[in-house]
Amino acid sequence: MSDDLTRAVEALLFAAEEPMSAEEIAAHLEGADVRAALDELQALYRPRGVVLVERGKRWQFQTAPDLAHLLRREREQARRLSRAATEVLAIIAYHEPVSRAEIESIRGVQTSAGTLDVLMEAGWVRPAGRREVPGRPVIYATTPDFLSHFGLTSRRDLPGIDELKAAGLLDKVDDAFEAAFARDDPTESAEEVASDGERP
Amino acid sequence: MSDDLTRAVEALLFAAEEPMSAEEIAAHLEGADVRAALDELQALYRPRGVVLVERGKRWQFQTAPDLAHLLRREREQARRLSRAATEVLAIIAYHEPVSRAEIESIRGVQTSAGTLDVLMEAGWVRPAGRREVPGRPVIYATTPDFLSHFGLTSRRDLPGIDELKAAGLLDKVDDAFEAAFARDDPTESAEEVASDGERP
Amino acid sequence: MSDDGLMLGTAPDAAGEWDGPAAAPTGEGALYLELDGWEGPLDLLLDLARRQKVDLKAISILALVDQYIAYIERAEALKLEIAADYLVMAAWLAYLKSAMLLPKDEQEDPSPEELALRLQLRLERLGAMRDAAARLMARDRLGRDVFPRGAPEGIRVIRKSRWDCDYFALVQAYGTIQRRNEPVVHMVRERPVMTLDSAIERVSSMLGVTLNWLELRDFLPRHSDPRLRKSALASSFVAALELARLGKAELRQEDVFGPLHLRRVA
Repeated sequence: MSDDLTRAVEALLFAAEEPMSAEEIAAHLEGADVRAALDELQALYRPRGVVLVERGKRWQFQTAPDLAHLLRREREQARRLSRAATEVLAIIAYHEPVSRAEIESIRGVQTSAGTLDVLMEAGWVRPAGRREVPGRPVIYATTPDFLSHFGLTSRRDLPGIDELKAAGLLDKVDDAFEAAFARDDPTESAEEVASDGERP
Repeated sequence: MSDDLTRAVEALLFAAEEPMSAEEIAAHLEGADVRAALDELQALYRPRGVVLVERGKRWQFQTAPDLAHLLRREREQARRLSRAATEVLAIIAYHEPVSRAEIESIRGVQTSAGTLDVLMEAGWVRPAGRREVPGRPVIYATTPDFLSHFGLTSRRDLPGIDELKAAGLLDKVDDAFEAAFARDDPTESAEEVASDGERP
Repeated sequence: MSDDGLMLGTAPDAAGEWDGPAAAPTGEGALYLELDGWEGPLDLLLDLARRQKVDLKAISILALVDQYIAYIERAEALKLEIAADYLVMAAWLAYLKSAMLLPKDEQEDPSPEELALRLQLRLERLGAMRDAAARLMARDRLGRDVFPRGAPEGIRVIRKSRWDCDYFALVQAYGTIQRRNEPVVHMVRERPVMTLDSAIERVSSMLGVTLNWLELRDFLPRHSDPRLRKSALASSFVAALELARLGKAELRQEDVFGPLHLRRVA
């Protein structure tokens, strides 16, 4: 089966301590084009106990999900995230990049600094610059490790993101309000709706 | 291909932090007989970039031996030899074989161990036995690589003291300064310049 | 932000707690004791809305308001301490309800329909994120459900130095050492100089010959060692200044850096 390049890519990914991008793999193989080898390996391993997955453009071998019950280490049960932290993580993942004020406006409560710290400490969330609006608030986004941890190839893989987007549930309330109110009440004049949106 | 047991053994060995014996593997799999699965996996991986090996009755995946070099990539970086190292190299070249104490007495300053290491790493200097004096110090000599790097057929090609003198490389600093200064002053007579050069 | 009265939360969430508040109970009776189980009024409203078992789009805001207010009243009756933001929300909802019950032409701006819609939109969004979080957490997670290689060999990049040195640098280094090692002898060379005393003597005797102006350079010894001439020029200049100070000579210079003339004071 495998030619030398495929074997080499396989060996590198097995040996790597971190997921590797195609570019990183190629850098170890004198710039060879490794795309075909990655595809071949992925197909080869698909039915196996170990599978090759792509997470945020980085590739890694990991055990097959259906074998989780055999491998789960009871004592090493990952610390459970608080409900606040899981919600904040979901909001960042589905809306990124997003400021703390925007997170709070969705949740309806203040977010303590500790919640974001917990997510950043886990390596799933990072500051991603500042929003260029008054006050220049810090905005947050997810990391490649977030994709790895939750088994996502990319953010497009987030569960239900397409449906949420289609339903407008990732739009701001103000935007959704304007759209919905204008639609529901055709007698309302455009000016009035617009002024609603601007109320302080 | 693989049945569930083989896949489970594969995943277990992949995720294991240490090599596992057949008994340990079986203990994770409700005492199943894993011998056949191990044989199957070993045969399956034999031509691959990763192989399953048994060492002292313990099983583990490892990179195929012929690909091990991929895991140790060397990156060369050109670095200029320090002045101290250049001096030590010159002393060894002119005086070999020579001990560290002798090098230091010629240089008039202590030589750090790192300096000799650098020269040996460069492949220009090698230990050449010990001097049969109290303490039996290691003595150093140059290598054939040294000659080829500097374009020398033999050490005799190195310029002698007289040649160094003729090239002005042995001039005292203040003499050289006087000579340069005198040249700048055209009123100075030729005789005087010449006589300056010879003054002890 | 709080234009619709929903950003009322002042109590921070249960940060840092890995085992956060237990999931809200579903039994009616348990509701009384679980006020701390919600993360603010919006959270409680969402929970109440979900009990209506209809799509949040079709929720009855009026019924929701009644449920919320009834819940808060029951909690007050039990003398539970209720955080201020829950009470503010209750007051806002009571206002919303009264506005919704008013005839349409007496309604203020914004209309209660608008406020209700905003509330419904917010609940929908919070609900969507809550569901998304649950689905996210239920995925096959690395280190819990799927595992990376337990003992990867690791990939190392070994940095190797290629040392560089050229022939000239090598030979020059040896020259430097040799030069450094030569015995150091300090010698003060004898230089041809004219001392100040002899210059004063020389200048005054020459001035004695005439009363005319003489240029300073005329006082210098002719055809001598150029280094002696340099020294004599310096000494003669200082001698001229000294004689002028003693009132024995006067100095004249026509322009800057021009020739310096002197003559005897008669």
